Amino acid sequence: MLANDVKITPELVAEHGLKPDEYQRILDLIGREPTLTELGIFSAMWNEHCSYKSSKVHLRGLPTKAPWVIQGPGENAGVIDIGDGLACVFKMESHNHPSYIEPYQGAATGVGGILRDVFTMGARPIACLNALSFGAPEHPKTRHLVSGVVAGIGGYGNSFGVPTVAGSVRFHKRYDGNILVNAMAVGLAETDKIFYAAASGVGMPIVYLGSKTGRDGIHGASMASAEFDDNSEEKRPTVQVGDPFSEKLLLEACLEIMAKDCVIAIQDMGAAGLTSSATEMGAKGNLGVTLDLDKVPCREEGMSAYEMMLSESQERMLMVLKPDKEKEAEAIFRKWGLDFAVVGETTPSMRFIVKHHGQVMVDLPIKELGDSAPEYKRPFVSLEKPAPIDAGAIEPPGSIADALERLVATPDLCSKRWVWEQYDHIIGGNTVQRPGGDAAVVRVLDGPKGLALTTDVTPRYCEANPFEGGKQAVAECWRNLTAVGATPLAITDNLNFGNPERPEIMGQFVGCVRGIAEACKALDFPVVSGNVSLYNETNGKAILPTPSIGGVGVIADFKKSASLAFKKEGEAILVVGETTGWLGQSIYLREICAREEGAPPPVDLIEERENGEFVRSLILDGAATAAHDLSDGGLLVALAEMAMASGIGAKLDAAPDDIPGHAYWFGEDQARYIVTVPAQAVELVMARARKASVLVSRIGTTGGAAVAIDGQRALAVPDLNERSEGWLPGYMAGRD
Amino acid sequence: MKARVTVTLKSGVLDPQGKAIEGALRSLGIDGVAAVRQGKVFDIELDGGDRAKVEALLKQAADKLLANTVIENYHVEVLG
Amino acid sequence: MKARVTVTLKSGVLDPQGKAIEGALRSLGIDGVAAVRQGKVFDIELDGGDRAKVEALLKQAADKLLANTVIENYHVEVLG
Amino acid sequence: MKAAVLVFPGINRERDMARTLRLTSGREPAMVWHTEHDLPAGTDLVVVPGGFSYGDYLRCGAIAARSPVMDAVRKFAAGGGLVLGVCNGFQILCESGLLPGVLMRNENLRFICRDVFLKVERSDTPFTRGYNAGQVVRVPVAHGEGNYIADGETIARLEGDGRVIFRYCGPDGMIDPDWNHNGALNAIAGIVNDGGNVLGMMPHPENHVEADIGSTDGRGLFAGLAEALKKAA
Ligand SMILES: Nc1ncnc2c1ncn2[C@@H]1O[C@H](COP(=O)(O)OP(=O)(O)O)[C@@H](O)[C@H]1O
Ligand SMILES: [Mg+2]
Repeated sequence: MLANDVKITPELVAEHGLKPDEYQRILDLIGREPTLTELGIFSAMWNEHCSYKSSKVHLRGLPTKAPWVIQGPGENAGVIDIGDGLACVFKMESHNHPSYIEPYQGAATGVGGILRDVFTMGARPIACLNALSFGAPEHPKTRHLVSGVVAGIGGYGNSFGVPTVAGSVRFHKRYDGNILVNAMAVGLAETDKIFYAAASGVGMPIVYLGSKTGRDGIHGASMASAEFDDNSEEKRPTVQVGDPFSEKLLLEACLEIMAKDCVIAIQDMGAAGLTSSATEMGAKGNLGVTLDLDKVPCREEGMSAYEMMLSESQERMLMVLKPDKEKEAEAIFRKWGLDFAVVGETTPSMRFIVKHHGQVMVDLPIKELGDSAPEYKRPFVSLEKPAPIDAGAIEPPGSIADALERLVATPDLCSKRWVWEQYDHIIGGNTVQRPGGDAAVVRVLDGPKGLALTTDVTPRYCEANPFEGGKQAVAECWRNLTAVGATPLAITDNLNFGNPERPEIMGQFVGCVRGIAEACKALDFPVVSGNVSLYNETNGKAILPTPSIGGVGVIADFKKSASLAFKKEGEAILVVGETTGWLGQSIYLREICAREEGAPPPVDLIEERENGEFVRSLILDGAATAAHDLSDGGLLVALAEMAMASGIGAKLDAAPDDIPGHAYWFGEDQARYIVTVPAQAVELVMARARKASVLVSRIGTTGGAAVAIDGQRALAVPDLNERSEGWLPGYMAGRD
Repeated sequence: MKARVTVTLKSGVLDPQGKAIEGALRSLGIDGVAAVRQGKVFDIELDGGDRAKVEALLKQAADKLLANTVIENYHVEVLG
Repeated sequence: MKARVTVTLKSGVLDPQGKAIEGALRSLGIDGVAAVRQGKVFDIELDGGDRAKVEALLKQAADKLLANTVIENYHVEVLG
Repeated sequence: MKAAVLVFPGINRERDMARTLRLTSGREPAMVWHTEHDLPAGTDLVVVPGGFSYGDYLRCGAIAARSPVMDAVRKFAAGGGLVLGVCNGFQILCESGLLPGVLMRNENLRFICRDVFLKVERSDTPFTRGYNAGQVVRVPVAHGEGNYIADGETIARLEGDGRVIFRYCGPDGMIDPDWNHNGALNAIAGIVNDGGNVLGMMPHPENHVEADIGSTDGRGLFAGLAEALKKAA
């Protein structure tokens, strides 16, 4: 019998983040008033975070298939075939709001959650990445948030034992009240040993594994989708605390019982904990599930059914085990010191039933719980796109050298060493290319294969033109993988936007998603997993649209991968791709002229592909000695980065006459790379470029101890390094 | 003037440290331990002798730095 | 039965954490802080009610595990 | 070389260590679970690897130091057996009393992962025979608590007896506070016990044994050990 102890009032419904029409949908679905626990379950399952109700219709437009895709979106993580019987399992996820409220624990549990998504599928995590967006440096909270988030990401990953090999950090005032913490995890598995969430078989034991359940993060999933206001600091107790030690044990125990063939289905308890994991296992397997909450290992006394069903305590898993292997699995979990309890079973009824103290607290149709979640075609408008800016109309700097000196020490372009030195980026003994380059390269097992990994997006482009910005984010990700010599295979996306109930925000979302889809199609670069984070607003002010793209590529021999550091003096410096001097939305315009204006650089996807394939072929056959893609800051910033990474300078020809100097050096035209080749190979490379119809021009020669443009003041490489390395540590130490 | 600020986890907040120590004590054969929660103490020496002022100062220090009030409580004790 | 074990660094042992907190307090504008030393507290719940026995047990726990007696002192307090 | 690598819950560099031992000695080490009371027969090298045993939750290495297997290691060391502790392994050896001193939080209170330079102080130990005295090697560190501290008397004894084996230094071998990333006393990166058969060090030589992954500067330690043990056998 259902214990309907609490009267469901409109206030209670609203407190659960459910709109009146959504509540009506519940009533229509179950034909009676829900119990409080049921209401909690609906609120967790139907919030934006779990149901994707505003985004679903648009996400359907993303390409998700390719011959190498084993599992696209819909499982805990995406899976691609990387050859030799191996699969790469990866996903990115946001922990934005929790990280704003409690930066250390918020970021740490974000890492813990995404690692769990990956090893739930049977993969051993081999790398982590992160994409971080903070408010303006001068905002009073920024320093504290940077410090806590970075320590939290390191604190979890370092202890868990996975190298954090790449990421991105940006600062912009539009993130002042709503930072973004996007964490990505990458794992390896054998292609025929991937584990999924769908249960099968009636009467199978459902087993609870890992840490005990406490009152952590109740309403956490709802919080992650609720717009912030000035009272948000009051919501603090819903923050979860991460326990990387337990998660490491959980990883080892899970991989051990998977290897012993004990597991039918597995699902981690992430957002909406026990509720979403249990219903997903049942619904995906076309089975009902009955849970007995008296069996759930609890950390605190007197927890109600409501609390247990909505708890977001970390480091927990739900599994359906093969009945004859239950004892064996239990012994493995006990050995690792983890809780193990049979808490329920699969049933033929297609109902989700939860009992507590002998009473039925929940009795709901299991499929409809997820499938009938509301789905919105929210109205959207596209704002008028800014017109391109004529580079000639933008004031030149005092001198090109002055501008470069300033640019390398700006928050977005400076070295992020202060960040990534707090991450163990070498554990595993497979990190071929460490943070600081275009993409990290991680050896696969004992080689020779390597994986290239990166995260990218340029939010200011997305704001100015969502479609072009979406395209550009994918193209830049593809370009970064290409610049180390890898063949890009697939992406995960983490779509961070404001309130979708506002048509102009929805317009940003739709535009970016369409742009992403277009680029993914053109580059054969499907989306295999992802995450949507909406309502990133404070007091009605939205963040910059920030669709973070996490990319994975493969290189047959990791030893052939290229890095951006100049290798030798006297080598020719070549630019691949066309330079027109596009200054609209550039970093130059923002940092030197204090203007955020104009159209962002358009991406020609055909050119992108041709130029990339050309660069990759130069790298793989050993012709290119160094390679770097061009992005924020354009040509001269990229050259400075190559010089700083090596200590070798560059002698550069003056800008061509037909482009203003500052537009030539700092413009952000897309689809471009710099490569170096031995001087005697230039002819040959040029001939190859002509044959491939790729535009290549020689712009200078490596050598000396300075970056020196003909006719301009030379900048000593050590000075550039000092500026680039100095800003972040100085800022964090409070010297600003 | 000497003072002690004690910072403890709010009840209900997971304490992975305490949990691990609990287990270690048991496996060392120390019986009867039902639960362990770990906290911090800060022993602080201060110049100046106004008790009330020092107490106010330390509350401020605890709020701003010594405790993470999202998950921790603190207690200030001026020892004189 | 409840007890608290407090573990503090022996005087003379360098305390980088305390030193850093000292600096941080100063830069927060909290004046008059002469020195900070950081320690730990363990709040322990025990089964069984013999005070003397519990105290002996906790001394053993501190000696064996909770404190590194090379650098740390401890203090056991049974709260009943 | 018959190496035994200890495995505690929360340890996470045991695979890196096992691979390096295999690469440098040609032999697969035995992985020994913390609840074991005995080391595998014929063990001639015990390695306590890096990681976060028990989450490093009480003090780094404290809980692991009290595991059953550590009694066996103490016995093994007392009989002159070679013991190598790296990072968390060093912390565990200090906590278990096999080495003096403690490892405190890094001076800047942050975790630090980077390549550092080490000066090899002596080459006449089984651990460093693969190097020359005074040689500078580049190996990575990855720790939050590697700041070595001991009382004055202990430090005097360590220095007097030449038991400081590795020191943080600049690329040119100069000992300089700027190159002492964690603030360790006397820039101490690694020490041996008074018998010279137990070495603890914070850096990770096991992560620098391949030319294409970092460098090969860590190889000397393992190659030297393998040779010392071959000679002894
Ligand atoms: N949060 C971070 N974690 C790890 N590595 C980071 C992080 N932020 C930046 N990096 C590293 O710094 C380098 C520069 O970052 P970025 O400017 O975003 O590169 P790109 O423009 O080539 O994508 C990259 O190697 C990146 O991996
Ligand atoms: Mg790049």
